Amino acid sequence: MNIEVTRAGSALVVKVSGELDLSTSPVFRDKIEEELKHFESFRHLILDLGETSFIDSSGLGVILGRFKSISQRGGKMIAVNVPPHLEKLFALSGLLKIMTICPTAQDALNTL
Amino acid sequence: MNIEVTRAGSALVVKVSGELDLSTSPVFRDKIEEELKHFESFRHLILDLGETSFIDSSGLGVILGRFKSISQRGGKMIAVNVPPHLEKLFALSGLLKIMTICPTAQDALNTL
Amino acid sequence: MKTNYLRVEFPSLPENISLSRVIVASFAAQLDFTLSELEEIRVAVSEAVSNCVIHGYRDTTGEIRLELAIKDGTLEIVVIDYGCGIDDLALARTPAYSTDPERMGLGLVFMESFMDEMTIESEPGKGTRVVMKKNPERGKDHDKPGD
Amino acid sequence: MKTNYLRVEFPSLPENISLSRVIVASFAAQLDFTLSELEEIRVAVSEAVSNCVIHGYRDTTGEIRLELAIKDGTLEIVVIDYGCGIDDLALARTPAYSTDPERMGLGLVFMESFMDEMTIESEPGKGTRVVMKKNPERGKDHDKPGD
Ligand SMILES: Nc1ncnc2c1ncn2[C@@H]1O[C@H](COP(=O)(O)OP(=O)(O)O)[C@@H](O)[C@H]1O
Ligand SMILES: Nc1ncnc2c1ncn2[C@@H]1O[C@H](COP(=O)(O)OP(=O)(O)O)[C@@H](O)[C@H]1O
Repeated sequence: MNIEVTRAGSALVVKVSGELDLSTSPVFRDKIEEELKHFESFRHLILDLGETSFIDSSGLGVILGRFKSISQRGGKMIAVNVPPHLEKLFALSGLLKIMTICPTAQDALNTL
Repeated sequence: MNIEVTRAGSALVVKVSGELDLSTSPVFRDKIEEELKHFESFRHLILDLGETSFIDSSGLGVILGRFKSISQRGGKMIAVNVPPHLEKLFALSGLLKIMTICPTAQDALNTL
Repeated sequence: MKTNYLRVEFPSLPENISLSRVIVASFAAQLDFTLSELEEIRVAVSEAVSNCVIHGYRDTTGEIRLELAIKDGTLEIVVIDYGCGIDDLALARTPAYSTDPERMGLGLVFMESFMDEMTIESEPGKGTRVVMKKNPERGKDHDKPGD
Repeated sequence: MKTNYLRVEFPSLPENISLSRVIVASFAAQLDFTLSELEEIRVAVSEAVSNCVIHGYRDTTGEIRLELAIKDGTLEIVVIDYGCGIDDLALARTPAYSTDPERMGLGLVFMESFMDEMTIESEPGKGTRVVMKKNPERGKDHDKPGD
């Protein structure tokens, strides 16, 4: 797994490539928590899953955890470029009910 | 493995995609022998390895076998688009000594 | 009809979870599964093997055994650990139930949803054995060439 | 320094040769091999497993055992069959020697060339065991993150 972080106004844009499972999700969690700690100005998190090849319940767990961090700051978390097989997982897990999905990062930024 | 056969004058151009090993090489052998049997007009064989991801000694064996069939007809066999790791195998096996390598199928056709 | 098997043993290290997905997906590709079905199989295996790592062996490292078989066109996956076992199987299978507050309790739900059949046997202190089966949607009348 | 292992058993079917390459390449990727080294490993394993299928078990189907280990930064691959065995090991290792007129006699040569170490033990009627080792060129001081 590889994580690319960019900043767009009050939003942190996180692009995950590769697989998010038990072995890689701690890296994902720590990277985002570190950014949120250092930059108090971020309120929102945009999660770009366009290059994410795999997520299981361990990966969904750390995504849910970041949703909670962001909600505590009064921000929104939006997933973008979500491949169909991952959208199915999001639906099954109930994450779709609490998290917004947008086609692209630009669409997500427009809603903030 | 997938085999794509096209005809260019007196040459049969065979493009192999995927892996050529013990389990796939009989298909490769039979396909080429069948073409050679049906079309007496073919004298030469151009082997396009641009999409070939793997070859081992079983695969080299059937390539050598086709070289022999073609030589018996008085034709030439030329390998084209050979990736570096396959060229190393060709060198180690001695096949480079008897078989010609050209950059592209067009280059190969020009030498015939 | 094709028959094949693959038995694998490895230590319960997190980096072996992705390895187990690769192994199962490559084996399963010998049947005529769609890409979407292979994706479901990858998730199910990932959940079962992760459970051995996280719950079965917790802070220790033990051995995980993966038994794959193709029988009458059906893929069978058995995942075994010799770890702590499960006290209350019915409770464990409850959606969103987890003994770990950090986790979602969705592993067994995903395995059930993504496979045609899923059974668990467990003995506290002895370990856990999960059996999952799946048939390609495209039916049994479709065998791969070259066999 | 990372330590890991993977033990695999499967029947000597030709379609399992590509499976064994996938398994070994995924396991080996836990060390810092270059793509070119991984390619060499894939060829060496393919040769060893093909030999079990073609020579060890010939017209029968038997079991092949693949034992992979990472020890002190070195990849170790053991390929075992319980087939016919090899009468004359020195002769078998001669380049271009094959008991099968259709084959090139290059399998053992490739295994030797592509791996740092290669040893064979064989007992006629009992089977054959090939041990191969390879170290990443990029050296031992380079461990992967996330372990
Ligand atoms: N292999 C196992 N060994 C011991 N306990 C297990 C095992 N698999 C599952 N469990 C128990 O069942 C519960 C539910 O599992 P699961 O649905 O996969 O959710 P999660 O992994 O998120 O906890 C776990 O929290 C654990 O208590
Ligand atoms: N696993 C094995 N079981 C029995 N015989 C083997 C085995 N591996 C190799 N041999 C013998 O060694 C010879 C040389 O093997 P190799 O160099 O791989 O060439 P090839 O496979 O082309 O014959 C084989 O022809 C065979 O007689």
